[in-house]
Order: sequence, then C-alpha cells, then structure tokens
Amino acid sequence: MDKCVPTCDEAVADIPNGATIMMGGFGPPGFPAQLVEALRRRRLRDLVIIQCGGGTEDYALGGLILDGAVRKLISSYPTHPGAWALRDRYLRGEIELEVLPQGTFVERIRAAGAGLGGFYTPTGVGTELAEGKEVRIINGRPYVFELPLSADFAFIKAHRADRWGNLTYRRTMRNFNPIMAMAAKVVIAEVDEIVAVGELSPEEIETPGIFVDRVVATERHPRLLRRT
Amino acid sequence: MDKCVPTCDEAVADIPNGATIMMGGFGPPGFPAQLVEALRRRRLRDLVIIQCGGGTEDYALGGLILDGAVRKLISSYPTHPGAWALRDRYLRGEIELEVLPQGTFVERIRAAGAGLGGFYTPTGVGTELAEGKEVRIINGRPYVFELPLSADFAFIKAHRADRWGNLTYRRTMRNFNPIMAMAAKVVIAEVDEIVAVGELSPEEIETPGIFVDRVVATERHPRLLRRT
Amino acid sequence: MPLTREGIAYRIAQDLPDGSYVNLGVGIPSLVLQFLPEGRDVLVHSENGILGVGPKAAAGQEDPDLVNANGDYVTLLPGASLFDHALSFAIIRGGHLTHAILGALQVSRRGDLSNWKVPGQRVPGVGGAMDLAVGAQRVWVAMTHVTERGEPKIVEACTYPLTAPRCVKRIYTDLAVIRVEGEDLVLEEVAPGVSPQEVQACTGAPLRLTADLREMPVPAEVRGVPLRTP
Amino acid sequence: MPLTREGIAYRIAQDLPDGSYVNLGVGIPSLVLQFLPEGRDVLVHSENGILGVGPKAAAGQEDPDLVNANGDYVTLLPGASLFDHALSFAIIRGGHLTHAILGALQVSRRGDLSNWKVPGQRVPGVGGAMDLAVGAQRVWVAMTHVTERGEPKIVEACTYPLTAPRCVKRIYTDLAVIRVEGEDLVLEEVAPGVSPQEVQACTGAPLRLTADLREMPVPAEVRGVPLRTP
Repeated sequence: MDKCVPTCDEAVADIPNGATIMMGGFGPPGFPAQLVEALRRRRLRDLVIIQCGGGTEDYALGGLILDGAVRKLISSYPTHPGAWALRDRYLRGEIELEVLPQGTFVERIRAAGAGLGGFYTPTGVGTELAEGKEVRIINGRPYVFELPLSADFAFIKAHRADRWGNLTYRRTMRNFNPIMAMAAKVVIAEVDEIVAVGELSPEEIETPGIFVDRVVATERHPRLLRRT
Repeated sequence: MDKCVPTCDEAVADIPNGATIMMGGFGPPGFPAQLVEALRRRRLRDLVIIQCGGGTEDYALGGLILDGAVRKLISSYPTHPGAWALRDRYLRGEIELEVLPQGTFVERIRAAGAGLGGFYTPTGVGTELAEGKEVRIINGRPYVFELPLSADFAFIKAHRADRWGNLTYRRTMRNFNPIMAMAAKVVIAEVDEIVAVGELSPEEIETPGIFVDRVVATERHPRLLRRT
Repeated sequence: MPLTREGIAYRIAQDLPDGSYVNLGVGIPSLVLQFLPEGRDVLVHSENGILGVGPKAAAGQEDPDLVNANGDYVTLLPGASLFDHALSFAIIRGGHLTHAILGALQVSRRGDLSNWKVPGQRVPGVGGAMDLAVGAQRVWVAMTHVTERGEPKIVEACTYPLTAPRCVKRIYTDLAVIRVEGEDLVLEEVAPGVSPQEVQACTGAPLRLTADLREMPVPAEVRGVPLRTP
Repeated sequence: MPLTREGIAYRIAQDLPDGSYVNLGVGIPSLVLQFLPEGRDVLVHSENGILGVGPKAAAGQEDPDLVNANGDYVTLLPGASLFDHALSFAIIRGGHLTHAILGALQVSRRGDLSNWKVPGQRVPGVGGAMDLAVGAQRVWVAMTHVTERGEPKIVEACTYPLTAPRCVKRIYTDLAVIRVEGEDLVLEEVAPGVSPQEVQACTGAPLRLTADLREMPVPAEVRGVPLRTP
C-alpha cells in the first residue's frame, strides 16, 4: 500500500469538469494551496467548491474563481477583503453562492463522513439562513434540520504523512481538514513531509490513513507566509 | 483556576441520590475505577448509569450494581461473562436496562455535548432496537431518529492532566472519555499523573480543560491489570 | 463622559471571573484581554481550533501555521490546546463557553442580536456569529451606544437581519451597562458624568431604572471625551 | 471434505486485497489475519479505537491501556493509529471500512443478517454488530454451514432477531463460498470433495449454480474431515 503521488499535477489529473471539491484550510494554515494551483492548470469548468472562505486575491481558490472554473461555492465567510474575485463574479451573477453558519458547515460535512442522514442544530433558527428549512421543536427548543454535505474530492493539507496516508497537523492546520478527509470519495493530502510508516506515533495521528487516498509532499509556497 | 481535588472521595462527595452518571472506559483502559469505588462508598440509591459495558464481577460498576445503587443502566454490550451482577439483578427485575447499538450510544452522547437536537442514523433500521422510534427516508435510505444523551456527572479516566483540566490519553484509553467529557454538567477526571500547566503540548491535548471540572490523580489499582 | 473603546473593553474585563472561557469578536471585544486583572486565568477561544490564544505574534516571529479566527498571526499561552473545527463548534454550540463577547449592529429590548449583515449587503457571509449567539452561556455585546450617525443601536425590534433571537444577556457601551431581563432592559450602570436621562435619550427602547444603578467603575485613563448632546 | 475453521479463515484471507481496512468479528473472523499472503498491507480495525491491530500481547508483556474490542490485550503494528469511539464508529457507519468479516447465527437469501441475539436470550447486548452490518462496504459472513444440531444457517428468512436487513454480500462456510445477489444466492465455490448437491442439501434456501462454479483453493493442511451426510 503506497498512496504517495510524485506531484500535485498527477494527484489532480483525474478530476472531471463539474466535480464537487472540498478544500480544507482557515486562512493559510491547513490550506492545500499547491493542489489548488495544480487544479487551476487543469482548466476545468463547472466546479462546485466547498471551502470556508472565498479565496484570496488571484491565487489558489481566488485564482480558480477568477479563471471562471467555479460554478458554485458553498462557504461560510466568503466576505473577507481579499475575496474580490468571488465578489466580482457573484455581483455579476456568474457564480452561485450558498452561505452556512460555520458550525453547520462543518457539522454537515462530519455527518456525511460519519454516515448520518442529517441532524438538528439550534443555529440559525429565526434567521434568514434557516428560511425554507424544516424547524422542529425538541424538548421545547427549536432546531433547524440540516443534511449531510459530501464531495467527489477533498483537498486537504497536513504537516506530516506516511505512505499509508496517516496524517498529523501542527498548530491551527487542522481546522476543516480532519473532517473533510472523512466526507469525499477521493481524498488528496498535500503535506510538508512524508516519513516512514511507523514513524508517526499512534496517538499523534489525527487523520488515520483509512480516509486518505493520495499523498503528495510540497514545498511551502512563499505566498503562504503573507497575511491574508 | 485549579481543578485538582485531593481524593476520589472528595471528587464525588456532592453526587445526590438519583443522579445520572456517565462512565468512560472500554474494558479496563480508560475506565475510572477509583472514582466508581469512591461512589460506592457514598451508598447512594436510584442512580442511572451510562456505560458501554455491564460492569465486571463485584468491583467498581459491578459492585455498584451488586450494592443495589443503580436503578437503570444505559449500555451497549452489558452481556460479557463477568457482568453477572447486572445479569442477576436484571433477571430479577431489579434494574432497568436500555441497550443501544454502540455507534448510536456514542453519537447520542456526542450530540448532547455538541448542542445538537438529534440525528438520523442508518443503524438499527428494521431491527427490534428501532421499534417505536421514528424512521425517516432521506435520499432514498431509511434512518432512525435518535435524541441526545446527557448526564449530571461524567466520570472519565485519562493519562495525564494539568490543573486546568487539559487531558491526554495513551493507547486505547480514549474510547468514550473525550466524548462523555462534553456531555455532562460536572465532569470528573481520574488521571495517572498531574503535570504543570504548559507541560502538555497543545497538539497532544485530546480533551481541552474547558470540558473538565475536577481532576484527581490516582494510583493504578492492581485489579485493572487483570483480564476482563 | 462616555468611555473610549478601551474603556468599554476595560469594563467588561472586570466582569470575567477566574476560569472563564471566552470567545472575543472583532473590534472592541478583541481589546478586552489586555485589561484583565492580574492573576485571573481566562482562556480565549478561537473558532479555528484554539483555547488559550495569546497575544499577536511579534513582527518576524509569525508561525505560518498559527492564526486566530480573525486571520491574525497569534501566539499560544501555556496550557493552550488545539483541535479541529468540529470540536471547536461543539464547544460553541454545546454551551461550553462561559462568555461570547460580540460586537453588534443592533440589539433589541428582548435581546435579539443583529451583527452579521447590514440590509443591502451584497455578498453574504456569516462565519461563526450565529453559532456563538446561540451557544455561549452568556452573550455579552460590546459596542458604541449609537451609530456614527447618532442612531440608537438598542432598539424595540431589530431591522437588520437577525443573528439569533433572545440571546443577548448584557450590553456594554460607552454610555452604560444594560442587562436584558425578559422583554426589559435594566440600566445597571452609567458612564461617569452621564445621566440616566442622557442614556435613555439615545436608546431606542425604554430602560428600567432600579435602586442599584451605579456609575461605571473605570479609571480616568479609559474615560473619553464629554458627551455631545444628541 | 469440509474445511476446518482455519480453512474458512484461510479462504477469506486470500480475498482481501492490499490496502484493505477490515473489522474482524469474534470466532472464525479473528483467525483470518494469520493467513494473509506475504506483502499485503491489511489494517485491522477495532471498535474501541484502533486501526492496525497487531497480534495478541505475549504473556507478561500486556500493556494495561491497550485492548481490542474483544477485551484481549493486543499489540499495535507500525503505522497503527488510535482514536476515540465517535471517530471509530464514524469509520464504521460512514462506509470507510472495506470489509467487515462477521460471524452469523443466520443469513437469509437476500442477505439479511442475524448475529446479535438468539430468541429467548434473556439479557440483551448488541455492541457494534448493527453498525458494522450497516456501514462496511462489504459485509462478509464467516461461519460453519450448519448449526451444531445440523440445522441450516442459510435460510429463506431469518427467524432470529435481525442485525440488519440486506447487508451480507458473501458467505464463507466450511462447505462453500456463496455470493448474495439481490434475492439470489449464487454458489461460487464448493469445498474440495463436496458436491453442489451436498451444499444445497444443508442450505435452507435455493442456490443458483453458474458455469463459474469452482473448487475452493485451499491447501491440504486447512481441510477438515469428510462430510457426514446430513
């Protein structure tokens, strides 16, 4: 069993037009930027992207949106100042946008990964984000019904990996990555370093290799050190 | 902020008759045996216990059941040979027993800890364990509706702790502990060792102290080394 | 005279007991930590998976893998822990945070909160606002009492899109501390030199006065400039 | 002649490709791992939070913090990972295990499984059985073809309490390998020296024969004793 792939380009070579792709990351930490840049080089169309933010400037997800590759973005906070590519296309009606409370966004992804059919959350009750959604009173409190959210591919970013796809993270790299790794048909991990099987301690592995299909080691892009 | 308590007896001193108490552990690993033994010394009545197993022989949970302190057990697999105290009382109609599929058991506890109102699981559909429960077809597949499961107290067992209640586990000690730590009003952790704040690395802390109210260090009981 | 933004933050800091776990929104809430009395252990939560956020990283000392929910490169305090987004929002929604201190566009007399979207905002984006408003044990609002155009932010009913209904427990402004009690707003404190009448005059809903009303205990250095009569 | 219990386990092991993630039930399934062909990476999952379970610990070498779901003190293979029960059952229910190899009391012609409770069992206890039956990508049953009293375990419809309906994909017994296809049981292999007629005679539902029927490829040492005609 060897899940290593030599380059990001090879790791994303089989993604078709119209694919649904999750991308981990909250700000630069844990964002699989090199995989996304490789995806841009594929020149695909009609992608559905699931990412917490809206992309930054003309790089990675921002660039993918700028290129016109994205049909729809499912997101939570796509309104940071750097997300001008999304803003421009959205205001021109060229991209569809679904916005979810951040806890609902991640819990829907977890539900898909955990094989659940849906769940009730108190978040969003009585707001415009719950419009059209089923509300149910449970033990006297209203909850909104939410469905699982899955994808064809997940791009995730971790710190270290082995060839079985076991992953560790450092600092705030985890964010959505361990959850998205559970919820896509094909999970591709961009990592800082690949080590031998057995080198990661069983307790420190945060994403077990069972969730991961491909691993590719990359150099950190200098742009990732910039403030978002 | 100092959550340390000198002894198990002090840690359980305020538990009233009729309390609902979760207990972590799957076999000996992660089972808070000394807290349970201290609870036995309280000579309480009408307790509702939430534990995956049914107690072993006349020790800890087995002893608590033998003592007649338990009104109801919510469990998943209480039928191992050592659980004779439960078996005897159950067959005499002296204890109520609710049995859940193990994934449903832990997911109901997580739902409580995560503030969810309930969820749909495919597990149990078409079986006697789903009798009387709501079934809903979601995307063509049937699911059973399950409610959150919370408690007044949770007894958990971890490896190392600091005085803020941050916890780490080794090997298979985790099991239900990090989940139950989220789902009770008062969470009491029995640990092998208490270290200074800052000594546990931020990445290795599995249960953040926010979930934990009391920490007590204990010697490992020799009986815990026995096969269950 | 009304408090500075730092004055509001200072006032809130005094009300956070030892052992608090707080999420701090952007703006005034982010100033709270620096005013915490010595010796109090208060852990700051960040949506992206931190408990125990420390000060911003010094220039050149940024860890590229460590930001807070605001996107700032930060540090970790000793005793900090790190986790994924699912656990982070289980902490929020599950009622584990003792306090969420949030900015607001509007707060209604029954504690409805609007803080995520102005009407006519053309690109929506909510982040963790709704989860925090619904989940934290105590939702406290920190804001200036009126908008830049002098309009009251405390209103009979919110006209901006709701973040969550009936969630705000207490409002800290440059003029007052106000407790939400059912459908009532109880004026607990006024800024030094500000009268209850002046507070009521720039509040869009009736304030209830009680015998416990007192002046906000803030030192001179965080007091602001005299109130312009609205 | 019918296979030994080890023979059934041997036969299953040949069908697990490199990169499999399997949960092994008690009894015959627990014997599978020792027969895995050299060089195949197959990771064993344990409900209590392990991927990469190794052999049982040697006497005196037990780690008091490390057991498998069966309560045995075990070891970890290099590359193993540890996690909590919520993630462990997310793995199961979420369809991430490639195989669950389970014992059975009864399997119906449409793949219904009964393996958690006999009628009249006085204390109920289910453990992870239902989650595994519902969640794994391939549920394979490993069992003797008939009960100790010679009654068929493969039946038209289960009379024992169900674990899950329509979940079993393949049945490995001491006499045969049978594939469940819709409402049909397809006889794929027979044990060496056992005829399809003999298999049908101790099966409680009709078996479909195809041109692909073959003899189970097992070495002599895991073959058993000649079949007693039922």
